[in-house]
Amino acid sequence: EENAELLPGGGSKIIYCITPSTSNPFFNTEQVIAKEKAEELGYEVKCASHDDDAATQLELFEAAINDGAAAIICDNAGADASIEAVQKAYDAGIPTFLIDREINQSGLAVAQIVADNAQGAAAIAEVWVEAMNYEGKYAELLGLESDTNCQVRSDNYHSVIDEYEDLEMVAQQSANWDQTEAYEKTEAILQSNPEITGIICGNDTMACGAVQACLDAGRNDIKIIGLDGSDEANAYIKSGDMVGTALQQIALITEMAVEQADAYLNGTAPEEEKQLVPCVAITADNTDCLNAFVYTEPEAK
Amino acid sequence: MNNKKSNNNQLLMTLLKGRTFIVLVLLVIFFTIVKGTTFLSASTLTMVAKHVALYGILALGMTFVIITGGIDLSVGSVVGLVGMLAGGMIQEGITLKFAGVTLYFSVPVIIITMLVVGCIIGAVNGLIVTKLGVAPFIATLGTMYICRGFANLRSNGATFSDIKGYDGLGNTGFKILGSNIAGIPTGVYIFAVLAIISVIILKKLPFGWYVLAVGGNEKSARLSGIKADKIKIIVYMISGFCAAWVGMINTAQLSAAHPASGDGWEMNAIAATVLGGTSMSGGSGTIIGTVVGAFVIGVINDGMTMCGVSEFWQKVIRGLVIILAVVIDQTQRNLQAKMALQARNENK
Amino acid sequence: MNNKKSNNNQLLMTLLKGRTFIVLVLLVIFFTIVKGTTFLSASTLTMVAKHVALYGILALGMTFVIITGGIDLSVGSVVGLVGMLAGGMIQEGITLKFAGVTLYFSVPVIIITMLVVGCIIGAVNGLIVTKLGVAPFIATLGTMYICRGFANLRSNGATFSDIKGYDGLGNTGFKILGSNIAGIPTGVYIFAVLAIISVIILKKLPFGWYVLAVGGNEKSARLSGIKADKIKIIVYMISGFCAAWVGMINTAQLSAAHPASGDGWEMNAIAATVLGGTSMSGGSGTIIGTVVGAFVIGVINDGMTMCGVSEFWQKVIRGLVIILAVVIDQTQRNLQAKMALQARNENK
Amino acid sequence: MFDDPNVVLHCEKIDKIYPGTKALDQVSFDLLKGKVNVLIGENGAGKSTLMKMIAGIEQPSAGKMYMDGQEVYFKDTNAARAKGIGIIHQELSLFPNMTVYQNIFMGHEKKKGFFLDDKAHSEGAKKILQRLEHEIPPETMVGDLRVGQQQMVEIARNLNQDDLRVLIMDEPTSSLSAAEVKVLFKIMRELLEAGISIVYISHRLEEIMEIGDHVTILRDGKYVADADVKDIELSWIVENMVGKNTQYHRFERSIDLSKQPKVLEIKDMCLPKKGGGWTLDHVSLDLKKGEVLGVYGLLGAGRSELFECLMGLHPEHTGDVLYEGKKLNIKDVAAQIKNGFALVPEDRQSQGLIQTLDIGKNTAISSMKDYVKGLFLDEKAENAAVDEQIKDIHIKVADKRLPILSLSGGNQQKVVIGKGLLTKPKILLLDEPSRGIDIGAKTEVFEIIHDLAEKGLSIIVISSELKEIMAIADRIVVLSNGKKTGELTGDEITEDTLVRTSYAGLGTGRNA
Ligand SMILES: Nc1ncnc2c1ncn2[C@@H]1O[C@H](COP(=O)(O)OP(=O)(O)OP(=O)(O)O)[C@@H](O)[C@H]1O
Ligand SMILES: Nc1ncnc2c1ncn2[C@@H]1O[C@H](COP(=O)(O)OP(=O)(O)OP(=O)(O)O)[C@@H](O)[C@H]1O
Ligand SMILES: O[C@@H]1[C@H](O)[C@H](O)CO[C@H]1O
Ligand SMILES: [Mg+2]
Ligand SMILES: [Mg+2]
Repeated sequence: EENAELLPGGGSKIIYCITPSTSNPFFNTEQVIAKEKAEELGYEVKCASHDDDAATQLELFEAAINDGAAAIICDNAGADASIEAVQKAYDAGIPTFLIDREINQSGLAVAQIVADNAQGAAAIAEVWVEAMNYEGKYAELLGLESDTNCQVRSDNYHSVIDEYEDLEMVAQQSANWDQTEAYEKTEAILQSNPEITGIICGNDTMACGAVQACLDAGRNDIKIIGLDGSDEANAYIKSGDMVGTALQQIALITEMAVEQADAYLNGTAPEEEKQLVPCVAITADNTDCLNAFVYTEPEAK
Repeated sequence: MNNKKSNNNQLLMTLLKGRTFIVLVLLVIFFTIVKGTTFLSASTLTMVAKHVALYGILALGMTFVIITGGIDLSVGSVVGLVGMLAGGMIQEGITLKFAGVTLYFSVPVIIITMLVVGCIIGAVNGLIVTKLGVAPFIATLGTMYICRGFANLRSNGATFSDIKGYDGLGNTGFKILGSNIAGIPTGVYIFAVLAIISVIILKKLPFGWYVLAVGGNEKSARLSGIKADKIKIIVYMISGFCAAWVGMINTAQLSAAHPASGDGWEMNAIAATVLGGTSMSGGSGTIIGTVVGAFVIGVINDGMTMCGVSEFWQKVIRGLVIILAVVIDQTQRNLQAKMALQARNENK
Repeated sequence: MNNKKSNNNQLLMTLLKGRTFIVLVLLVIFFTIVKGTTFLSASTLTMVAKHVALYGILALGMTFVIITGGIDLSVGSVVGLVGMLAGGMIQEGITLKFAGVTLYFSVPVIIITMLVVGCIIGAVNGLIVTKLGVAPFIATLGTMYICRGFANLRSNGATFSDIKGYDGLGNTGFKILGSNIAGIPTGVYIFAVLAIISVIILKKLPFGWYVLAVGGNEKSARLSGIKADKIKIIVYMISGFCAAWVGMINTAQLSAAHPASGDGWEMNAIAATVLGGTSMSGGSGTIIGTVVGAFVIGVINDGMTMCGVSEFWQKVIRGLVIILAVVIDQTQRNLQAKMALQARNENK
Repeated sequence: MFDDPNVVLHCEKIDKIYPGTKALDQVSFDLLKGKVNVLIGENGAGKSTLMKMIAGIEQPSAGKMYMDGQEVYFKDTNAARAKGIGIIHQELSLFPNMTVYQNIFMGHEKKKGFFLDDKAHSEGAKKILQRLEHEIPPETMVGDLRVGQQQMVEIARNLNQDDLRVLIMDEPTSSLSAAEVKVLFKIMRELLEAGISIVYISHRLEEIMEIGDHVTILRDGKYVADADVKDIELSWIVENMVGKNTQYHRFERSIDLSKQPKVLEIKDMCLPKKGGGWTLDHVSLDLKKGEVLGVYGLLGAGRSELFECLMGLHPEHTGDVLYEGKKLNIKDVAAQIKNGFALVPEDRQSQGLIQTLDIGKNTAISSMKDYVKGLFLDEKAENAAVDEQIKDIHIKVADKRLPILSLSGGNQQKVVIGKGLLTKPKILLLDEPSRGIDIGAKTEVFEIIHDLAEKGLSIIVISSELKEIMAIADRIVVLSNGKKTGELTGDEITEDTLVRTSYAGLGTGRNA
């Protein structure tokens, strides 16, 4: 009887994996892992990118529905703007498994497996606050402001940092998740606010840009954090140019999504729709455990 | 006279006039072979039409602008801005602080307001181009930035979600723009109606011929009594009007308004227009051509996705198709001109 | 003759010739007032120059292209592609599968290879425009997609990070393109050298005349024995060459190559060029103007960031400044023409 | 073979086939050394095409060319130029965006090392212009020059070639004033003395008799006849050109103009020149119903501007315009068309035609509003009006849906006139209606003008050609330097008075 409530899928054995542009290694990992894992389980996989355009995403969902997709795994283009697409799939009887980013609606997706951005941001902020020695002026680089993660991360950074009166934010700029933009904005901020000793960044791509700008300015005293857990950021942490990042275990998340999709199509729904996968704070202490968004516990090594 | 040969020529001429249409047919055949008949199913074609409608509508307005020798880079941003304004009007209404009231509007009023907004932005583009003498590329690049800025400022970057209005406020029903009527997406109807109106405007009203004349030779057009500035301002208004429709349809389809919506869509619209045979240097172009051009882009996009072509290869292929389709169009056009000339001499 | 009046006129003429320069000076004064003298400090100016260098170099090539009446939308993608190719050559070398060897190249070889790549892409653009007769906007829109696709395909979307080569492989030193020499960023030197070369090409070599001639009246140019197609192909090659430099400088500055790098930079380059007084319809333009135009954009960007203006207002202001600066340029140009005429009549 | 010392270049049975047209059909032609070789024929006879072969702009489909006893083949203009052949094109081929000296030296720049030597350019340009008696500052932008001055620059470009052997001049005088033509002829004689051979193409027959040595006539792409100028008369040329003798005759009027009411009065029309002075300086004139008023003057006299003011193109003009005694408020072209004015502008290609539209639409575009039924264009009404117009003024078209450029120059001009007439004007303004069309077409255009006037249309015609204006106009107003310097009727109209009054407005600075 329970099975009767399950969505049947579109009839084929195709899994669609729809993500933002894979020119970000983070999303590339999603597609690579999804493909590997699902092919292993006997599915055909089609990957597509919505480039953070909700309209394109809707089009891709519709293409998947038309193609009779068995399931859709999606890193979506906006918590609100994506609801309609997931609804469409739901109406067509195709289960959607959301990864990385959630949507502001429950009951549509079979699973929303997301990295706990709030927890991750707070965790790495703790590390940063300590590295700052609880005082000093700092700047913040925001991501694309129309992206939900941007706000969540910023809010949680501040939930920790704002506890300390001696930490003062003197500049806040958006660098749209982009490395060159982060590099140039950091340079400009260093000009107008040379007194800063820390920069908090909404993701690792921007953090890498900020690190490089500080290095070029000879400012290796500046404490920088990011969020993602990319190998590039990891390298900077290793070399001591970055304080840390929060790893979103995207490889794990994607694997979970594929496995749950397979199980679902075979009749078993996941227990919970919302599944938070904790972020791991990466610091100089555990850089060796990180590779390609996969975290291997130190004792397991 | 050799009657058979002349008949053959006629057939060839008719085929040649179909130019881009041939490309479209070839693409459909190709994807049908690769994907099997699913690609030719009614549901797939409806889907393609729905997707095409968005930049197709933009391309309709763009066709008018490009025929006059202009270009409108702002349409993508207008899509975003209109979406945010419409979303805001439904979700939040308009608050008159001094009176302490918030007004909620019915959907028809909202639609009309948005169309007016589109026209106003178009008029601003047109005025900058004609009265200030700024090149269309730059003028509309400027308004592109400005509109995108305001789209974001409207909500400070946030998304208006779950746009459906409240029965009590009498502002429900916006969703109709993004759903189906008798199994066909509303956007497709709107596209069809706007396309038909555009054909009529371009071919059956003096205004259309004025547009073609201004693009063909502005000076001659002025001396023929055509108010070239007025014509230009109106074409940008048409373009803004079309973009406003797309902004609303898109918002209704997503049930959400996102300030980054429409980013870069102007390029799709321009590509569709040029694929349809409208010349970038102005003076010639047809609406039918633009519709076919929009379908070419739509079929490639959906076809490649359904074939599982990777994002990166899609980019490469899109670039190649744009260039190739224009080359084919041009070659056929030359051939056609040559044949027309020949025909004339034979008739002498 | 009234000598004093004539002197006054001269002064005014000189001022007017500075057109966009006045806008630049006003902007600097504005930001200095708002930000205090930090804005006028050597280090801030160096930084602005460094940022300006990137799209400034793109704008140099763009100036040649636009003077011939063309446009090059592909430069942003070339920046991305060249970055990826250079990054890949340093990190991974080039593997010859059949021979089972991997070749690592020294930095000068890499630089030259990248410049050749830029020129080849430019040549392809030029050939599509001249030999296939595709409008420049469409031709380069096509190659824009294609290059971006290949930039991503090079690493399948991944970033090449920590690009510094290995001493053992003899390929270190690339970083120099992104660091300082005697306190001044290398990019600024390259910008300066390329700008000077560009001035010489445009003003002191017959080729420069040919570029202006082709843009001014292509048919006459052909009749004068100028190989217009060749000239056009070369200007696109120059543009590709400039884009290749930017691709390398950007990669070196970031010590990383990202396939999405340079996305949308073509618009900055075009804006800088037009702000500098180059006419979108071809036939006129100066390198000095373009350099000033690039600085206008740079000063706005950095100035607004340093003043903490929000991203969204930055967009709005950027749009306004682009339009206003072009309007001011145009007004002054008209005034200047009027005065020239007056002077001529007085001399009669 | 073909090494006649008196012949610089010999063309042997040249064919040129354009898609569907045979522009040249087995044409043989001797270019005589040190002579002015005149080439003459109706529009489309193939004159320019033959010259394009010689100058290497295009290549013959068949046939050969010889120089100095050797066969030559010019694959481009550079190849022809290397053999000392220069050409002044029928259409100005200048760079408006560049300076006078850049234009003059384009294609054969002087260099110092790798770099351009602008000082040499500037000095060289000055010298050549001095020789042409046009001392235009070499740094001036060509776009800022008057058409006549531009024509001089075009000529100067060719004089600049050191090893010049043959100079082809394809209608160089079509926009020159009488005085400027004189200077040109002087230069041509100097060139002849220097051993340079000239090919001269013009539709102005008087000029040919004055400057030509040897005439070759083409018709329909074929050679017709050739002769030394001293052996022939004008009538011989005309006969051979068109097959019949058509001299202009003075048109006889059937209406008594003295009894006709005034329809148009212009009072004290002034138009300030950009940067001081007047383009139109208190010009007053009037026009009667059914009258053909000629406006004669030198290049730059302000004639076109007079028309432009009447059409509302210069809102800054002052003075009153009265139509049937009522003062007009001149707003813009559309309003003036409504007020009953129609203009046939002087430059057919850039001001008259819309090249991307077909013949029918070009004819109908100004009067489009008249064919609207309800909201929509009534194509039947439009077609009927266009067809009638085509018939009325005898436009030779196979199908009105063909591109406008498929018509010959004369027929294109008729389309522009037809467009004006379809607006049902009360006053027709014709600016150089015969410019660049052949003698047959000209006669037809004049007949049209005459017929229209007979039907009661009031017409003002600008023309620079004395014979024409004298034949067609009932009365002639002369403008000189923006001022009205004469108004002649009946027997007062003589070539002598016209020329004298046309210089009357110039200061002492310029010699007449
Ligand atoms: N590029 C072309 N393509 C097709 N037909 C052409 C082309 N150029 C010229 N013709 C045709 O060739 C014929 C000869 O033209 P040409 O220009 O030589 O005449 P012309 O004697 O110089 O006339 P005009 O006195 O008007 O200058 C005309 O019928 C013309 O339409
Ligand atoms: N756009 C302009 N700017 C400045 N001066 C101009 C402009 N157009 C015309 N003029 C000047 O106005 C005067 C009158 O020119 P106009 O064209 O009316 O002469 P015209 O008698 O019609 O001669 P034609 O038609 O034979 O060339 C000339 O001195 C000319 O240089
Ligand atoms: O989580 C992802 C990554 O952080 C990426 O870098 C930007 O988009 C966010 O949503
Ligand atoms: Mg000719
Ligand atoms: Mg005139």
